[in-house]
Amino acid sequence: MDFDKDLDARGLNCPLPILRAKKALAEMTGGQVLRVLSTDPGSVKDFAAFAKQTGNELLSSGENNKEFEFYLKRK
Amino acid sequence: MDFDKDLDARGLNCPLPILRAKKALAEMTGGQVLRVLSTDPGSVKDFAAFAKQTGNELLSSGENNKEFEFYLKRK
Amino acid sequence: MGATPEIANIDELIQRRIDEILPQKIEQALQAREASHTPSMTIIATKGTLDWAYPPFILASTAAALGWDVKIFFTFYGLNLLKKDISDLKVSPLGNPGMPMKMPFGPDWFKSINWNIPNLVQAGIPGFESVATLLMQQTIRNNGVASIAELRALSQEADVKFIACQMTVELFGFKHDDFIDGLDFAGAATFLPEAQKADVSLFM
Amino acid sequence: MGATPEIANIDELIQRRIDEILPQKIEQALQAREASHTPSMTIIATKGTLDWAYPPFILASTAAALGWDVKIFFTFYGLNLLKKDISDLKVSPLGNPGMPMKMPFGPDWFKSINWNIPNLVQAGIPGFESVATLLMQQTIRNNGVASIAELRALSQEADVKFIACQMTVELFGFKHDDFIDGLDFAGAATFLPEAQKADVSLFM
Repeated sequence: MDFDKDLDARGLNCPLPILRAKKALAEMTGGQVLRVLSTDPGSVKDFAAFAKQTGNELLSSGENNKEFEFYLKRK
Repeated sequence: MDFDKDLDARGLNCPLPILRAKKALAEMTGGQVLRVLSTDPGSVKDFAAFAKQTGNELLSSGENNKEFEFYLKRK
Repeated sequence: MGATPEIANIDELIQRRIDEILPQKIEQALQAREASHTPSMTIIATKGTLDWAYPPFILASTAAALGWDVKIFFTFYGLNLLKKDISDLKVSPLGNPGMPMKMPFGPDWFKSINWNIPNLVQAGIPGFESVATLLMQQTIRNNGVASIAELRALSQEADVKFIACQMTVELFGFKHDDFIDGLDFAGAATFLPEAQKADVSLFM
Repeated sequence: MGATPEIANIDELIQRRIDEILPQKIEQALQAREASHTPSMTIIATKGTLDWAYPPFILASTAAALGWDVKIFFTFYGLNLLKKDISDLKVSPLGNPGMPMKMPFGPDWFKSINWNIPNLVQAGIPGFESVATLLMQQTIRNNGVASIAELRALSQEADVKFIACQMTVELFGFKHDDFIDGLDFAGAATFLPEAQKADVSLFM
């Protein structure tokens, strides 16, 4: 999937991936896509909740070899 | 400013100035004005919140040489 | 008067229409209110040690990231969390009713020690708390967990509002200059109306 | 059939007016509800030391001064706060998970001592708690901070309702006569419905 900005949150624990994602989205424009990489297993549920609460759509959420990949579309 | 009752809450700390003011107002009649003197720097925000919640209007709130002066009009 | 029955008809028509439309309008109004409502949280932070500093800052910064309106009221020992220099925050395993007998962080040899039986053993080790604090700090770093200073800065950056209890400032003999910038100094009367409006209110 | 278009017109008019007026009426009703609502708070007070006695009584008395409806449920060690004689409430730095390593009150020489390293020193000083308690009491007086007895009396005067946990009374072997007047003795089943209705509910 194409994305406009990349955020490497691997090795970081809750709540840092969410906080960094919020910050990254704030610097983007509406409709742009942020990719987030994370190794925190809690982040799967956390990014779903984050998307629901903030209105930034979670386009996809996947796992590959204990690494998680999220695509968020800025509101 | 004219006032009907005077409350010296100098030297007292939170929550005493608010508690004393509430008590003083309870003994007054609608429209009467209570003057409160205080040295607690937190009382500036606290009396604003008190007025807003209780409906007793804060006619004025001033500072003079680390002493605070409040005029409250009883609801 | 031929008009009367007609008016009665109109009245009946109005009532029928209101019965039809009202429930749906109320539902819409409530939903619109909810949708436009910004979630909010108030926290009373009362504890001043390294381990207990985490809950308020983690919840506050995360809520802010979710777009919530967050206010923390720091009172009693919690005031220590607002000092410019918080590098001296410590873990206090002794007398910490929530801490298990074995240390949950540090290297294996450290974790395997059964600290609290007897408690005196733990209390008697010179510098035990320094060791525990250092190990917690290292473990935090090694596991990608944010430091308190970092979480505090992130909270402020995300517009979490910090209110310092002025009464405690005086009680403990602090000066406003001991604290970081951007604080409000106020009391319980300022905090309570905020707590009233908040969706979540927690005492920590 | 001349009546049909006329009624249809009237019906359309009615619907349009209802659509116009309703949202604003509903908003008014919701606002009136909010405005006439008496804020309320319930607190569970579980701690029985001099320092931790402050949060429940400060928040309760302040809320009462703001016109709130307040209830405190005293349970476990919190029950000590309801005893007739509370002059023996103590600060206990030992076993106080929220307390930082240095004492936050008292004279400078006292505050500068790093009590917890080694913790044994603190635990071993005969009468340490008496000293800490005395210094906190003095500091409280010198700073125009209310005493617990004063805040408790002010809370009762302002109609804060005190509920004592009957189960704990039995557990600790207290007699009703040990306590101040004006208490309700009840259990969690009495407290919970009050907490449900409360705007703010805190566990301290």
